Parts: sequence; C-alpha cells; structure tokens
Amino acid sequence: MFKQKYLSIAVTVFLFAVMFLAGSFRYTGFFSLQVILNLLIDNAFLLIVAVGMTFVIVTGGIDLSVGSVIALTTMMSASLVQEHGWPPAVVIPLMLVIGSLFGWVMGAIIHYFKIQPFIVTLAGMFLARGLCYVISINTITIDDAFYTKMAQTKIHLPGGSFISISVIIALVVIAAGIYIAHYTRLGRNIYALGGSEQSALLMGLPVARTKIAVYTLSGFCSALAGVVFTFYMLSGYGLHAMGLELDAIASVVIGGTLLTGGVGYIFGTFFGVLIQGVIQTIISFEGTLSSWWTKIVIGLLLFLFILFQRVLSARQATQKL
Amino acid sequence: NNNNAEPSKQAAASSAAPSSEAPASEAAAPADQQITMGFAQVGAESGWRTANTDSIQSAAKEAGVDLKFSDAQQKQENQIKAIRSYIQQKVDVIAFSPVVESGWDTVLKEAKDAGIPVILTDRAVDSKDTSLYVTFMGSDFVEEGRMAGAWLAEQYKDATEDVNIVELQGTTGSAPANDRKAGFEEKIAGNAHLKVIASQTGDFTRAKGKEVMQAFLKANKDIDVLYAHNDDMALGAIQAIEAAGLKPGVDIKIISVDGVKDGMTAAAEGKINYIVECNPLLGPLLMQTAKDMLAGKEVPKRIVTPDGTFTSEQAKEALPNRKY
Amino acid sequence: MSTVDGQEREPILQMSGIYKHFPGVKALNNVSFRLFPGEVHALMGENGAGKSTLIKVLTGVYSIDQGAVTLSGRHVAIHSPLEAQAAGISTVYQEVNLCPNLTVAENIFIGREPRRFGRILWKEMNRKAEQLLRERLQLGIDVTQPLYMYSVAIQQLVAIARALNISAKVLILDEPTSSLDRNEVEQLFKIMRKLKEDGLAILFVTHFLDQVYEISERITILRNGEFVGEYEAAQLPRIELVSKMIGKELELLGELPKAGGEGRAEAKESLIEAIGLGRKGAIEPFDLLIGKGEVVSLAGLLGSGRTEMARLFFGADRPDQGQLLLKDSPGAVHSPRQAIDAGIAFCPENRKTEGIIDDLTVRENIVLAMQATRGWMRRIPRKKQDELADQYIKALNINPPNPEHLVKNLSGGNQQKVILARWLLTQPKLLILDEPTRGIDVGAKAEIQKLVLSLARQGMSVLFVSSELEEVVRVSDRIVVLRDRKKVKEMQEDIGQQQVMQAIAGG
Amino acid sequence: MRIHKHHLFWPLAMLAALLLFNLFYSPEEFYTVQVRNGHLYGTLIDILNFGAPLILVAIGMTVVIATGGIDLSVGSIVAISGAMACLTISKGADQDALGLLAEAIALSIGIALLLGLWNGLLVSVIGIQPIIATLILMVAGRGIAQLITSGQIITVTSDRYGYIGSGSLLGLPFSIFIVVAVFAVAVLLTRRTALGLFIESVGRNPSASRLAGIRSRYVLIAVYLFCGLCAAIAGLILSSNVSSADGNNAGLWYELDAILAVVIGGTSLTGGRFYLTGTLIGALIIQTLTTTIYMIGVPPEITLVVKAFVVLVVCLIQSETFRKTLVQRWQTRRYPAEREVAKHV
Ligand SMILES: Nc1ncnc2c1ncn2[C@@H]1O[C@H](COP(=O)(O)OP(=O)(O)OP(=O)(O)O)[C@@H](O)[C@H]1O
Ligand SMILES: Nc1ncnc2c1ncn2[C@@H]1O[C@H](COP(=O)(O)OP(=O)(O)OP(=O)(O)O)[C@@H](O)[C@H]1O
Ligand SMILES: [Mg+2]
Ligand SMILES: [Mg+2]
Repeated sequence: MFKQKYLSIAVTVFLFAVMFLAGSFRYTGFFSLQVILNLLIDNAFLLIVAVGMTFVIVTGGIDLSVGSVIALTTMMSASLVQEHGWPPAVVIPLMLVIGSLFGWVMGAIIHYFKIQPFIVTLAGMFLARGLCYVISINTITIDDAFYTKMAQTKIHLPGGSFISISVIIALVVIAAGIYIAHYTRLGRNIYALGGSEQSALLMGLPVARTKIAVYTLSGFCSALAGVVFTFYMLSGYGLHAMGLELDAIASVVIGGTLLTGGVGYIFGTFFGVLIQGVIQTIISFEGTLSSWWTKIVIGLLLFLFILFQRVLSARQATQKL
Repeated sequence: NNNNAEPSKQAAASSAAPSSEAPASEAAAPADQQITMGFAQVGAESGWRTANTDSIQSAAKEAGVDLKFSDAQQKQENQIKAIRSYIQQKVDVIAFSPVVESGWDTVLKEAKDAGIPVILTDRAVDSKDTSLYVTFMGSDFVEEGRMAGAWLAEQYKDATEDVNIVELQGTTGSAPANDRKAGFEEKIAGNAHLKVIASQTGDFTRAKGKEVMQAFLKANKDIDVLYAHNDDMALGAIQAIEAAGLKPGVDIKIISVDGVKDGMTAAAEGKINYIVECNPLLGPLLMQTAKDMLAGKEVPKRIVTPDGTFTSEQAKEALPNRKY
Repeated sequence: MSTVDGQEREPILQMSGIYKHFPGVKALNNVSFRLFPGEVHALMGENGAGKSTLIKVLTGVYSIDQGAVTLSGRHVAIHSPLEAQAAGISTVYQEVNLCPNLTVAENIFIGREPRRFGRILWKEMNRKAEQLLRERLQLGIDVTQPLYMYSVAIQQLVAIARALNISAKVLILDEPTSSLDRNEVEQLFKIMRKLKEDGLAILFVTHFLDQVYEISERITILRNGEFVGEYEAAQLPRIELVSKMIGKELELLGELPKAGGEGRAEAKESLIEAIGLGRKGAIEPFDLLIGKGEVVSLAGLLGSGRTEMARLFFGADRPDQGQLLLKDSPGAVHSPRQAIDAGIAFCPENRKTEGIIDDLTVRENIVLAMQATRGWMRRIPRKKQDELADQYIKALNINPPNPEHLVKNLSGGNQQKVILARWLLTQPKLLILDEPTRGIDVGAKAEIQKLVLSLARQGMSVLFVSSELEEVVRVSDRIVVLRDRKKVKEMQEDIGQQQVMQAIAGG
Repeated sequence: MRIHKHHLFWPLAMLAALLLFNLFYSPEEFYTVQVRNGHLYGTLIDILNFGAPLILVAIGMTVVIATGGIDLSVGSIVAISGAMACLTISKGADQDALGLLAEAIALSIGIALLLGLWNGLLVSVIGIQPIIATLILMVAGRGIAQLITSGQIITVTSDRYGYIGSGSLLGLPFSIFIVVAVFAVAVLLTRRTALGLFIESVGRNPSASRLAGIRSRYVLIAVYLFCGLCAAIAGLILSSNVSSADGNNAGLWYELDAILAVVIGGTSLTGGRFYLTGTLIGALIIQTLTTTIYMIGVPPEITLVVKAFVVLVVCLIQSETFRKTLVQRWQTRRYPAEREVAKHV
C-alpha cells in the first residue's frame, strides 16, 4: 500500500523533476549531470544546516541562529588559523564543540526557563553575529594549505563531472540525519515531542534531554556547516551567511515539514534545498532579469511550487488531524 | 589629487585602457561571433548600484554583447553560484563586482580551468594568485576615504581648537564602510585637533542616517563636522540637522561619498560641503575591455576609474548634466 | 510482607498529608491514600474533587506543596513521570495523552523500543504491538497507522496497552473506561483481575458505580480536595457512597422519568431528514428522520460509525452522497456554520482537540458559539456574557464557579459541562451529543440526562451518542443501531437494554 | 490580584529599567525636552517619532501572531507602500496638491490591502503555512518595491507629504497621532467587537473554533489585511519622514523587530491570547534600546552583542520560571533548582 505519509514527499520529488526538466528544455547546457552536482556543491552548507533545522522544527521549535553561527565559525576559524597559527586539526573540532555548546545553552534556556525558541535563538543570532564583529569587522582570508586543499579538491565522477569534499560531508550528514530520525530513540523522542510535548512528558519520555539535544544538534550542524562554508569561501567574514536561517527554514518547510511540529522528513528537506537551488539556477541561466524581476520571479516560482504541492497532496490535507 | 573634478567618462575610459585607439574598427574582429558575458552583480542595494547595473546593461546592448546578468542580493554564496552557472553555460567572459574581497579562489580556479577569463569591476579580490583574473577596474574605497580626510585636514589645518567630527558608517562590516573609514582616519590622524567623537552605523540609508544623526545631535553638544559614508545617509542627516534648527553645511560641515544626483543637488545648495565621487558608470569601459581582451589585446591588470570630488561650487556647475 | 488480613498488610504506596494548591484553588487539602499489593482500589469523587490531581502529584507531573509519599516502605520524591515509571508506577492519565502523529505501535513502545545496537527494530516493534493489542485487548487494528486516524476509544485502549506493557508494581488508571463500551470494559477488567492476582496494585478512577463495585475491593473518597474516607467496597452501600461523594443525600438517582413518558410518544412533526447520506470510508448511506422534540440515540460498538453519522448531521465532515433536508429552513448544511445557523448544535466526542479552547476562560468558551452566530459586529455585551456564564455555571454546577477561570485548568468533567453550556446557549432545535456524559460524575450525569429529557419536552430534538447502554435506553425515544459503519436497525417500541444489545451483536 | 501578576507588569518594568538607566547615564541629553520652532524637541520625542512605524507594524503583527500565524512580508509592504506613494507624488506637477496626496495615500494603502489579501488567501484558502506564504511576498515584495522605484531612491519635495512623518501637531510629532488612532482602532475592533475572541479562539484551536461556528477563513483574511494596512501606514510614515522612498532598504528586517516587540509584549507565538498594549510597550522598549545605543556611543561592532544581551535579559526576566529560580536560589538551597524547574505542568 502506498502510504499517505509518503505522498507529500513523492509530490516534492516529482515537482523537483518537473522543474529540472523545464529548465533543461528552456536553456542549453542546463541538462547535465554537473548542473545537478553544482546544486549539491553550492548548497552543501545549506543541506547540513537544514538537517539540524528539520529536527528543531519537528519538535515545534525554530532556530534563527544558524546563519550567524556559520559566520561566527568562519570568523573564528579564520582568525585562529590565519592570525594565531593554530592547526586545522585543532580548530575544526573546536568549532564543532563551540557550535554544539552554543546550541546547548540556547536549548537549556528554552527548556528550563520556558522562553519561546524564536526569541532565544534570535538573541543567539544577534550574539553570534555580534561576536564576529568583535573578532574583526574585516574579512580574513585563509590560505592555509589544508583548507585550500579541502576547498579545491575535486572528486571526479565518471562522465567528466565532479563534486567537492563538502558534498560528501553533506551527504553523510543527511544519511546520519535520516538514521537518527528513524532508527534511534532520540529521533523518535523528537517526533513525540513535536506531536505533543505534554503527552511526551506524561509518557515518561526525557523531554528536557531531548529538547536540549535538538538545539545542540542544530548548533553542531551549524558549526559543521560553518566549517564547510569556510572551505567554500576560504575566508572568515561577519557578513557571511546573512539571512541563511530563512533559506534553511524555507527548505525544511518546502520539504514537507510542519512548523507546528511532529511531522517532517529529512529526505524531504533534502529536496527542499535542491528546489531552492534549482530556482536559483534557473534564474541565473535565464540571465536577462533585472534585480527586481529576479526577486519577483523567485517569489513566483516558490509560489507555483507550493501551490502545486498543496494541490497534488490535497488528499492528505483533508485528513482530520 | 582632489582637483581633477571634472572627469569625463569617455576620457577616463580612453586614458585608462591604453589600447583603444579606434573602438569601431577593433570591434570588427569579435563581431563575427557574438560575445557572451556573464555578469554577477552584488545586488540592488542602493541607487548607486542600480546606476551601475543600468550602465552595464545598456553598454552591453550598445556593444552588441549578449549579457547574462544575475543579481546576488548581497550574498557572496549567490555570486559564486552564479559564476558556477556561467561556467556551466560556457560564456566567453565572466565579470563581477565581488561582495567582499576574500573567498574567490576556488570558483575562479574553476573558471580558469574552463578557460574563461574573468574581469573584476568595482572591487578587487585578495587572491594571491593574480592569474585568476585578467583585470580589475574600478574605484578604490580606501582612496575615497583618504580624499575625504585630506579635504577635511586641509580645511582645518589652522585649527586651534578641537574639531568635533561625527561619522555615519555604512553597513557594519561591509567593504566600503570599512575602507572609507580607514582611509579617512589615515588622513586626519596627522591633526590632533580633528577628533571623531561619535561613530555609528547608518546602514547606508536615509532613514537610519536621520535617526542616528538625531541621536548624535542630542548626545553631543557641539558637532562641527559630519562625515557620511554615502550621500543617502548625509541626506537623512541633513534633515535631522535642520530639524534641530541648525544649518547644514554652515553650522555643521558635511562630507560625503558617492555623488548621486540628490547628493549633488544638496551640495549645490551648499548643504553638503564636499562630495567624493564614486563613479558607477563602468559599463562602456567594461564592454570595451572585454572586447579588447577577447581580441587578444594586452589589458592592464588594474584599470583605475578616477574618482572626482566636488565642492559646493563645482557641484553647482556639474549638476545640470548629471545623469544618475 | 505479612498477608494475613487487609488491615495489617504493608501498603506498597502510601501518601499522607498531601497538599496541593493552584492559584485560586485548593486542589488537595491534607489528603491521604494507601494502596496495597494485589488490590484494585477505586478513587472516587465528583468532578473536580482532586482525583486526577492526586495522581499527577504522585507521578511527578505536579510538585507537592506538602506531604510525604512512601513507596515499598521507602520515602520517595518523584519529580517527573519518567522517574515515576522508573520507580515502578505505570499510569494512564485521564485525557488521552499520546502522540497523535506517531504510529499506534510507537505510542505503545516509545521510550522502550526494541533495539539492537541502538537501532530500533521496527518490524519487531510492530509485531509486538499488534500482538499486544490483539491478545490482551482483542483489538485488531493496523498498528503502523498514525494514532490520529483512530477514535478516542481506540486511543484510550492504546494508552492502556502502553501502560500494561510496562512491568510495574503500581498501575494507575484514571478514567480508562470513560469512552469504552461494555465489551472493552469487560476485556479490561479481565486483564485487571489477572494483574491483581499477580500482585499488582491498581488505582482505578471512574464515575461508573457499577464498575467500581464490580472490580474494586476498596474505595477512597475525595470531596472538594479533602479526604473523606477509605472504605471496604463491600461495606459501603451505593447510596452511601454517592452521598459521601457529594456531601449530601442524593435523592434523584433512579428517579429519572423514563423515555416515552406521558406526552412524548405522540406522532412527531419531522425536523430534519437524511436521505441516502453517506461518506466513503466513514459510513455507508443511510436514511434517518428526526422529529421535533424527539430523542434519537445511536448505539453500536466501537468504530461502528456513530461519531461519523453524527458529524454528517452537523456538516463537520462533508458527505459525498445523499442529502440532508431541513424542514424549516431551505438552506443546505455543508459546514458547521450552516448547521448552527439552521439550529443544530454539536458536542464533539473529543473535547480536548475539538471542544474547548483551552487558553480562554470559562465565560469565553461558553459564549463562543452564540457569539459566532451573532457575527463579529454584534458583540454580546460583557455584562450579558457574565450573566449567561453565571447562569450556566449554576445550572450545570461547573466547579470552580468562576467564569474567569481558564478552561484548561478545569477538571475533565467540568470541561465537558462548559461545552454543553456553549451549545445550550444557542437554543438549538437539534442538539447532537457525542458522548456527552464522558467523564462526568454521577450527580452531574443524572443532571444531564434530566436536562436532555426536559429539553426534549420543550420541543428540542436530540441526537444522542453514548457507549453506555443504560443511559441510551433511559433517554431515547428511538434507537438507531449501527454495525460496521452501516445503519442496521431502528427500534422504536419497547426498548430494553437486552434488545439493543442483541441488535448490536447482530441478532 | 497582585500587581506583578498583571501581564503588563514585566514589560513595563523593563521599559522603566531602560529609562532609569538613561536617567543615570545621560540624564540631560536623554530627558531634556525643549520647544523649538513651536514643537517639542528631545530624545523622548524622537523615540516616539521613530518608534511609530515599528509600533504600527507590530500592532498588525500581533493579531496575525494571535491566530497562530506570522507575517514576514511586512518589511516588503512597508517598502512598497512608501515607493508607491512617493512615485505618485513625484509624478505630479504640483507635489503639494491635496488631491495628489490623497491619491498617493489611497494607492499605496490600496496596494497594501491587496497584498494583505493575497497573504490571507494563501494562508486561509490554499492552506499554506503562514511562514512560507508570507515568505513569498517577503522576497517578491522587495522586487515589486524596486520595480516601482526602478531601483532608485525617489525623492519628493512635498511638504504636505512630509507632514505625515515629520510634521507636528500640538507640539507633538504627527506620527504619534496616527499611532494612537490605529492603536485605538485596533483595540476597539478587537475588544469592542467579537473579533478579538474569534482571533484568539482560531489561534488557539482552529478545529474546535470551526465546530463552534466561527468562519476562521474570514478571520484569517481579516488579520492579514489589517497587518498589511498597518505596514502600509508605517511605510507612509517612514518614507514621508525622509521625503523619499527606498525600495531596497525601507523596512528591512522590520519583521524581526516587530515579532520581537510582540513577544516582549507577552503574546505567544503559538497563537491565542494577545496583548496590544504589551506590543506597544515592547516596540517602545526596542526603540528606546536602539536610541540608547546611539546615545551612549556603543561602537557599531558590539551593538549586536549588546542587543543580544538586552533581549535575553528582557525575556529571562519575563520568564516566570526564571524569576522563581532566582528567588529559590536566593531563599533556599534545599532543592536543586533545575529539578524544580524541569517539572512541567
Ligand atoms: N493546572 C491547574 N491549574 C489550576 N487549577 C487546576 C489545575 N489542574 C486542576 N486544577 C483544579 O483542581 C481541581 C481538581 O481537579 P482534578 O482534575 O484533580 O479533578 P478530578 O477529580 O480529576 O475531576 P474529574 O472527575 O472531572 O476528572 C479542580 O478544581 C481544577 O479546576
Ligand atoms: N475496531 C476498529 N478497527 C479499525 N479501526 C477502527 C476500529 N474502531 C474505530 N476505528 C477507527 O476509528 C475511527 C472512528 O470510528 P467511529 O468514530 O466511527 O467510532 P464510533 O462508532 O463513534 O465509536 P466510538 O465513538 O465509541 O469510538 C474510524 O475512522 C476508524 O478508522
Ligand atoms: Mg480527573
Ligand atoms: Mg465516537
């Protein structure tokens, strides 16, 4: 039996394919493996952040700090590697720890003091962004050999196309995300929490631990995305990843996750990111849009996509909940 | 330095690109096959930027260049993505105004591997490997700051009392803000009487410029000079100064950067004392350079578009034929 | 542990001198409670007496203001349901507290999923869940479906299955039977007896007196948050139990006028008629006519389609065939709003998700439907609102009688009364009641039944759905029997429980 | 009922604390109010004047949030309305003509209402999650604003138009009167009619509301319409204040500040109960904080850090659990605080 719950994902994947094919018919050079791979290369960091974000949103929360944490990670990495000469082998794990810690603190505040996640993570967003400027308001370029290598190594695939190391990292994170979500207790507790926090508590689930873990996980993902972003940009800069939180949230929601919590799939998020990427690629292949028409068309494409998604999975929507 | 107040666009172009004797005949060579140029613009964050975009788009049309334009909405990631897609589309030349200087090596290397030459406009990149791009044309933000500072230092070189300066910075961390601040500070450092007593970001906008200036006026009794990183903030600040019952340009001297039309008008009215121009009309020069380059000509690594400066008088003269 | 005689055994659980207050309410006031191994102990009291609060205090949902708890002779301080479970207390809370988005199997096993190397074994989990439901509760449903697909009754059974699956010393069941019908209750009692024999201590809350006497040895009674006493069930006659619960002699019990009494059986003018009304997957097309001032009941087993039928009458679900004819007003009924305008009211079965607006006050909840019919422009003046709220708080005996109390802080039974008040206020022509007496105490239940009958006498029609046959038989003029989502029978004359049961069973 | 139980107590306390801080830090600069050119002049007046657009947007946002939604597009609507008005006026021969002014205002408010309707339809009829539904307009709306202005800043020289945002009436900024009017209308609409009740019940429990006969569709459309209207008026004030329209920057990140104001005011993002007065105070807190940062000369590099801490402190203080924890730590060490707090209700 074709389960109801997979319908919305199937619709999402289908619409992605439609968009890609439409682009292929319209633009020369669009229909190639490398264009798809570029979606991954250019959105590796977004994929990673979106995995963390999916977990947060599934619990019914939200994390606005992700973009800033990415910027902070690039800034700290650049500063430590470049200006203080620390080895990447120390810096990268350190970043991951700091990111997780950042998330942990936010999670603890959210849970223990019962403050709305939106606000706590908004403060986190201000704080992380602000700390970047405290380190430096200028950009710091990284020319460390390891970072450069990570940035520029191409992994060749048959057919002359290639991907970057960051893509591998992102795919691993996706796979790990799916595993955690569906095959571990933590994952199921996250879904339970999103379904009903009160019930989760009464069912004797470790609500505090789960909630804090989710924000820690998101902090970790942000930091890892920050590391990948550092590879991508080879620089630290306080204005990096501006507004990325909205892209991440949009990807998650486009992928079929409900902001009210309890429902959502990492796999859907994966396609949510790709769909945003395809929209952008279409725009740059179009190449004749003025700045404002660019925005309007992005909005329109997003609207059409969501409209079709709604219409095609309407059967599910009429279900009582 | 600050006296070449009347740079004609054409003059700048021909003097900067040394090998453009007769553009019409040169254009013949690549005209057989149309040039496709991918241009990755920063965004449309200001009137200045829009003028820049307009100039490039209309110049491309005139020069018969097939322009692929994309708007990165102030995000470096988006610019990188756009450049990747240009590589994918196998354009003949890629041009872009980097959002920031750093972080371009990877994608530029991909362009180089694909054999596509790259032209930077408006802002440089800080790659060690200068073979990654063919040329960089555009203004120099630090230099703009220096010009502003130099004028001020000159005005107050005989000052015996402290001169209180307030500064309206651009968006925190953005390259023009950082550089215009640095250049300015460099030039006024020599005079101990020139003191920046307050400095705050006005996000390059009129509304913020006005709001911050209002606060400055309340918090500081005696402001002599305002240095704004762009005209828009200066224009907002002028309204705040007028609301406080002071005369902009007289009670408080105002220096700003950009030279957009509204700014020039204010300067002509004597409300802005000194404007450092930052010229957005790079289009014709860019197209010319691209054609030259593809025709196999030698192109200099750095093409400077000289920035003009305007005092009130000069602004009055220049105003009638300002286009943007 | 000596097991000579009830009084000398050592209690496995002892709560003494428990105090708990909420802003404005003394929910528990010096309450004591003992529970012995191998007994079923009923906790009794009116709506809002503090039963659920005592349970929540015990299992660490609320903190205790004052008082001591000993478990197996040791002092314990339980701070969360998680700790309660670890200490061997397994609980089914009053309102179904499960995660609607998870599958049935997960709801049973979450937190204790079968795993290998940390990886959840889904197949095994589903298999076990299915087995558990089938073998112990005789419930054969698809356990891989999300829980929200099922009715409250099924959800309640799932909650019970979850609690049974925890190996515990103490089992707490807070009104587990409120939405179950006789068969399910029988099944549950069978399991409880078995567990009792195994030495488990069971705390059982219900408002059904029959059930209390059927299964429990001892009874503790609370009234208004105060401890009234602990009794042997055998030595406490029914009348006395009730009067102890409500604090005065109860005379109305058993004196309800029977349905079909004088002046009621006359030929009825019809009010509303369903012709071939049906909805795929929910209920097969049926015809049903409800007359003015008539009480029609729907009877059937779990999942027989009673709720679905009721919802179609209200336009809560869209029928995909047939039509609904209103005799007075020509308008069609496609949405609850149109139904209300046509004079229909509907108390849904799941009060938590479809009934109350939990963050609003009692007053606001009461006036909501009436206000909706008046439109947003014609706001009911505040003074009028207060009057109406007060009137119905008194009429239905809602406790605490404070119209500005948040509904979410009311006890379950009182919430039900608030919803009832909401609909009575609109003075409907047809009142649809889906399990209206669910979780309502004896006194109030009798009040509601009386109300239904007196409303009918005044000309209001009632469509009544209840799992309690006794109640159904008592109030109805006509009983419609459903089986497997199909209307199978309509009974008008001589309704007795026995006949109805036979019809339901397919006789 | 004790005073500190009132839902406005803590927001007010935070505002008072900020004002108190200024009283000690820069009493003269902050509190001096003089009469200049016949109107009041001083920092407090500035706060009200510059806070006006934020308050307006936040009022609209409050009712949207009360229905369990969110409107990310307010910033774009602010830009569009300003752009539309300035474009209309700049095209006129006599920029001060009353008819032209009326046309400009009507046009921009009309467009904003259309956009609000669009949001409302997406949310209520098509059933798209509010955050995404309004994200569409947030992105496209900036484009529309720039399309209107052709990417340029449109400057107008109409004194009449300038009056909206920087004129003064009875010595006070005119914008304050607009705010008072809109606030009064909002309060009247929600508390003197049944709209408030409908909004709260739809926000808290949509399915129960439907069964109670509330037409939630209309309620949703109404709140997004109202939110669009508020944003449009804010856009008029903002653009009139600087006599120009900036399609790209006007109202940038307003949505975040507005949401912050709403939350500080005590309204929960999950919908249900809403507090317009709380929102008003929340917006004033934000504006006072911004102005304070300018006044005391916090360097722009650490502005965000300061803002982060203030936001966090404001929210912590408002958190009842946090206050209890503090008190408990203070009074007794019998229970580990965390455990007490961990207990949910
Ligand atoms: N969280 C709360 N906040 C405030 N008051 C509460 C809260 N929970 C319960 N109460 C009040 O405590 C009293 C006892 O409620 P409780 O739920 O224990 O009653 P009950 O005996 O279980 O009733 P019922 O039979 O209706 O379930 C009621 O008056 C109720 O209003
Ligand atoms: N025994 C069952 N097997 C499978 N599904 C069931 C069963 N009982 C109920 N359900 C599910 O629960 C839903 C609700 O059933 P319905 O509302 O018709 O029950 P009901 O007749 O009103 O009885 P009650 O109100 O006592 O649950 C149905 O949609 C059905 O999917
Ligand atoms: Mg109870
Ligand atoms: Mg039912």
